[in-house]
Amino acid sequence: MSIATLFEIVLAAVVLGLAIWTITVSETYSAAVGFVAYGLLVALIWVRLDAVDVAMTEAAIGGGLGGIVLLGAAARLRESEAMTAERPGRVVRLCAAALSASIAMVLAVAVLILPDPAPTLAPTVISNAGATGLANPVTNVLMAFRAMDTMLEKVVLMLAIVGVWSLASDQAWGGRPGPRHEADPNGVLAFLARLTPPAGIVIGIYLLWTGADHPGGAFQGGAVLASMWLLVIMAGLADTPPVSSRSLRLILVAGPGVFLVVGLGGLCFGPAFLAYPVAFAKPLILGIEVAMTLTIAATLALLLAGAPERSATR
Amino acid sequence: MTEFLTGAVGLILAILALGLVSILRGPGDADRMMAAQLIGTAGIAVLLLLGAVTGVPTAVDVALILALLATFASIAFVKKGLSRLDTDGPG
Amino acid sequence: MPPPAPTLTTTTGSVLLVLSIVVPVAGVLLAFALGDRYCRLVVFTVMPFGIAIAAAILMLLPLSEGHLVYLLGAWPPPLGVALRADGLSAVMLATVAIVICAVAIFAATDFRPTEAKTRAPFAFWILLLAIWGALNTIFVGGDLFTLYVALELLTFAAVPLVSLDGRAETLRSALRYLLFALLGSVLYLSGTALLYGLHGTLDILLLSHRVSVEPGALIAAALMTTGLLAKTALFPLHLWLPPAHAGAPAAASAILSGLVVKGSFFILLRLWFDVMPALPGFAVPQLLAALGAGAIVFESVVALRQERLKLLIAYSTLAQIGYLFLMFPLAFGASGRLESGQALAGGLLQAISHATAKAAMFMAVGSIYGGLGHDRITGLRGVARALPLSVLAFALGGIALMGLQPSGASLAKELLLQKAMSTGQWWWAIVLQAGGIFTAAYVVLVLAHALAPADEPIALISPASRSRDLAALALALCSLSLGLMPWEHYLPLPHGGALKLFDLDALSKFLLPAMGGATLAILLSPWPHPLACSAVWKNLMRVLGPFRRTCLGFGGLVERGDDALRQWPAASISLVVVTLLLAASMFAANS
Amino acid sequence: MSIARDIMTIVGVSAGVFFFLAGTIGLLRFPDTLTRLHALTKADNLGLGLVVLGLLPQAGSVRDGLKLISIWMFALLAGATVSQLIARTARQRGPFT
Amino acid sequence: MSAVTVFGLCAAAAVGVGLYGLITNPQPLRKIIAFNLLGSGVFLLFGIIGRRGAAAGSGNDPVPQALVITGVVVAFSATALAIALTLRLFETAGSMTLRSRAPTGPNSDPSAG
Repeated sequence: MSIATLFEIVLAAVVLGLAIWTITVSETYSAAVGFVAYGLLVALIWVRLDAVDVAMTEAAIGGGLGGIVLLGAAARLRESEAMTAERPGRVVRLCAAALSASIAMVLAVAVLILPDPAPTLAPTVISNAGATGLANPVTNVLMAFRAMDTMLEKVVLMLAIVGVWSLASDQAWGGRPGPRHEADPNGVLAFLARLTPPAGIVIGIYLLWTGADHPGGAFQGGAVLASMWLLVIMAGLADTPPVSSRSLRLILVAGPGVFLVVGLGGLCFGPAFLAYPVAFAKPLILGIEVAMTLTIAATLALLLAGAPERSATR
Repeated sequence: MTEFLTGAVGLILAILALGLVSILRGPGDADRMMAAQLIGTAGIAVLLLLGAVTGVPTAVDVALILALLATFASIAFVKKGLSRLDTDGPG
Repeated sequence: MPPPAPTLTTTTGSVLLVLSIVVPVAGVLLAFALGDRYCRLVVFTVMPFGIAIAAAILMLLPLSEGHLVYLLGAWPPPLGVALRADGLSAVMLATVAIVICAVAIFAATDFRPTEAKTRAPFAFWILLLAIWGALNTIFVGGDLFTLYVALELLTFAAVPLVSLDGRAETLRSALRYLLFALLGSVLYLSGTALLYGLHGTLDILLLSHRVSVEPGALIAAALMTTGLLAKTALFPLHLWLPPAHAGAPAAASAILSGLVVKGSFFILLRLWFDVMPALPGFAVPQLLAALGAGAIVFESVVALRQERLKLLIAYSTLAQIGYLFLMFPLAFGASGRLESGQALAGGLLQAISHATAKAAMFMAVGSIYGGLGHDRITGLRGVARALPLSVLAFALGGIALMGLQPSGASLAKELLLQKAMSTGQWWWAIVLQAGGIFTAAYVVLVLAHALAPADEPIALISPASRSRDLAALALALCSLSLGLMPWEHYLPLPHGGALKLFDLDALSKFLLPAMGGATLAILLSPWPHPLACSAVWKNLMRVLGPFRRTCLGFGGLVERGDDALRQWPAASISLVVVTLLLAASMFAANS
Repeated sequence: MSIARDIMTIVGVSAGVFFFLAGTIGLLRFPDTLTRLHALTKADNLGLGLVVLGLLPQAGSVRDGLKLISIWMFALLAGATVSQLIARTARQRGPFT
Repeated sequence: MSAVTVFGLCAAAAVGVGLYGLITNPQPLRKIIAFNLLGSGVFLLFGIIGRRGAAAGSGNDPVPQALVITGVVVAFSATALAIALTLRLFETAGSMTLRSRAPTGPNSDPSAG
């Protein structure tokens, strides 16, 4: 057994151990902490699998922001834990364990007996990269070859916002999401919230820019920007915008909107919907990505902030 | 060289796991809040070494994200912990 | 050696497929950006375009040999994503356009944005458009992952509709719906992962040429099928549907019950009839239909025991979802494959009839609820006089589902029965008939209560709205006349086998289930019957009394069993069991 | 030249691993939250710094090197402030929670 | 044992663990966490498959990578929506159970008429 394999086994064991701990621990708050740790560590597996784009996404969105939204909810719901429903009985648990194990086994078998050599689209993707002028194959797939999925997924994000907002009470509609954060303006948190965002914004833009040719892109950049915005909000230096704000709405639809317009441009002036003329492919895609980054940053941050709770004037 | 670095990665990972066990066991929230800190240092070290081992230079960019998000997570931990102290009821 | 890949090119006029997705999506974006006040306006602007596109696709399809293909970004699969439409997609597109428009007209007054109330209208209109876009994507999507994204889009649009009024009860059902649907989509996604690992593409057409009987494909099929079953709410994976559909506002219920469950069902059809028709073997179709039969029996009995009208209809939706699955064994041909023939046509027709009729019925019940302030069956006396149009819409929708010619349901039932006889699977013929009788039972039950004269005229909370009733009525009439449409251009129907209309035979085919249904309604509904005071009833009860008590006991037992199955652990365990069963039976069939 | 670089890497990374180990032993052995926090943040940040130092000779370009250093600086900054916040939380709760 | 084998088993196990949690945990929040674990297991599955398809200088087939990125974003939106629902449910109902006790209201055995 090589030392690399040993490392992989350790990594897999740590991640799995965290997963099991997250599921079995009695306190929800601890489970959420465990999940954040799990999400950040899974990124290591993705790096090991040579999928750096996914590693960034998983660290930023899956573990990072996803974990934090769970954590916030766990903190808010902590008091309710005592009165929650009873756990299912031992028979049900055993039954569930056996069945889950068999599903896991079936999946493991299915993965292990996949054919060799494995089918792949990597050569096709790379040989067609010239059509977009971008060197990052993942960005090419996301923005050109499977652009439809990406566009629809932006609409999914927007619908999630609509869904979350629709949970507001009628009085709070149009108001600001989430609780108002108060913090000592001279405290450590405010200090950090003044110091980190400049660096974070540079990193976010860097990720977007480098995404053209290296791992990175709109999702990862947007997630970093979102976390910076939330940091400022949590430190009490800024407030969440009211959801009725027109400019906010425009930012939230900018990404899919620009995508759609460029796609229709391809339909009118080019060969097909979502086709980019070779000469303008790179600027067009970057333009879409810039709009998308803004939209993603705003969307992710607002999804974390939750439903409108306070009227806009306060 | 590669073997040495891989070994170091494995070692730090094992240390990280050990640290996580101790942190997650508790007893208080403050202990659990350290988890993101631990990952923010040891996890980044693993990533940087991994980048050097596998020749994936962009692993450094992942480390960058990890550093930012781990900080953010820590702050969220603390903030949520504090907010529960300040207010008695939920929300 | 796999057969050569089919050539893939964009066909003329197929840009309509793009538009069918882009127009609603653009509407969503526009409505969101313009804000609360203009949402409704945007919807009514988009509507005519949507209908025109669906109609154009319907007209274009026969001219282009029944297939439209559009390569997005001009990238051919497997690299790119293709949109494809066949007859099935075209008729579904048209159905959705019609139902959405009827619902929009129905909801126009309920969800009028006013100064005091903008939240619910804002969400409703955007989500309505989103559902339209998602369904259209599902019908024309040619790639399993695009279908996944569309399915998620559908779920994300449907869940907030459930909890639009913000009551704790509806929030709870929305959350349950969301969690179970997510479980389903993860299973579906794991199946697509395996398929990609096996064949390096997720394009439906390419996969259909590459998929062969191999363990990985069988496992993928089992996982994906179960995921879709969970989203379609096939018994016993139905825990989320009754509270979600019964708690939503009437317009939303119509959409959820009529259209949303058909989305995942349609993907299931794509999966089994297009991607892997050779995989299931004999056992899987039988298993699916057995679950369907379970749904028909269990949920119909439970439906007849409901006191609230909306819940009754929600449960009967479950029974009718089960009915849709009866086509699988009937489509299983002698060649050992699922054949896109008469059975598929029958199943799809049933889905369309159900979509239109159920939406109409939910809308009618919504009007009744709005008028009376409640929807208890026992309090329906005299409502036929107070709200004649609503009751008429309900009755017509119900009669269409019961299978009075020329309704779509009657044609569908005829097709499926013929197929059951020709393939010698008489047991499914029995289930088909039972399904018809159960449908008749609940329609008759409701009508008996609604048509009973009231002791005193009932006071309506709010006056009946003409436009709302007309929308429901139009949809019901649409369902009732579906049998007259020229289906042979779109669905694989046997030529020359068109049904004779309005003969004596057809009438008896309608009346017999109706009588059976009336009997069942008397035997299984525990609520005081409107005729309970009359002498006839007393005489009847003298004969039937002990028998009815037994039946009621049985019904109570079934309801308790159903209640147990609808608990979360039980339902999720059944989900895993169904997955394993499907996989095992496929392995058994193909080993 | 390359041997010198490798030696520097080996020394740096080994020292880094040592400090990580020390920090974790502190985590396991120290009795209360504040001392554990102290062990974690100080030792681990030092360990990370040493690892970065060790990796610097392996960096392909000046830009990569600068990136490495900036990551460490960032981790230091974050660690210093965040640990103070955590400590404050721990103290507010009282020593026993 | 290669990376694909080790992480393939890990992915399958994560799916199993997540599934178990989703079935047995009564609290919605725990179900959401379990769903995320389950999802990340499935995404890893894609990663394994992409890793097997490494070719042409790309260490991991870019198509599954792109699918996973899309999937991660969708899963995150789902998480956010589910959590917003949970919080709102808690605010309105004050209880956190998903058990539906007879959505009809009074549904006890009515006397036969």
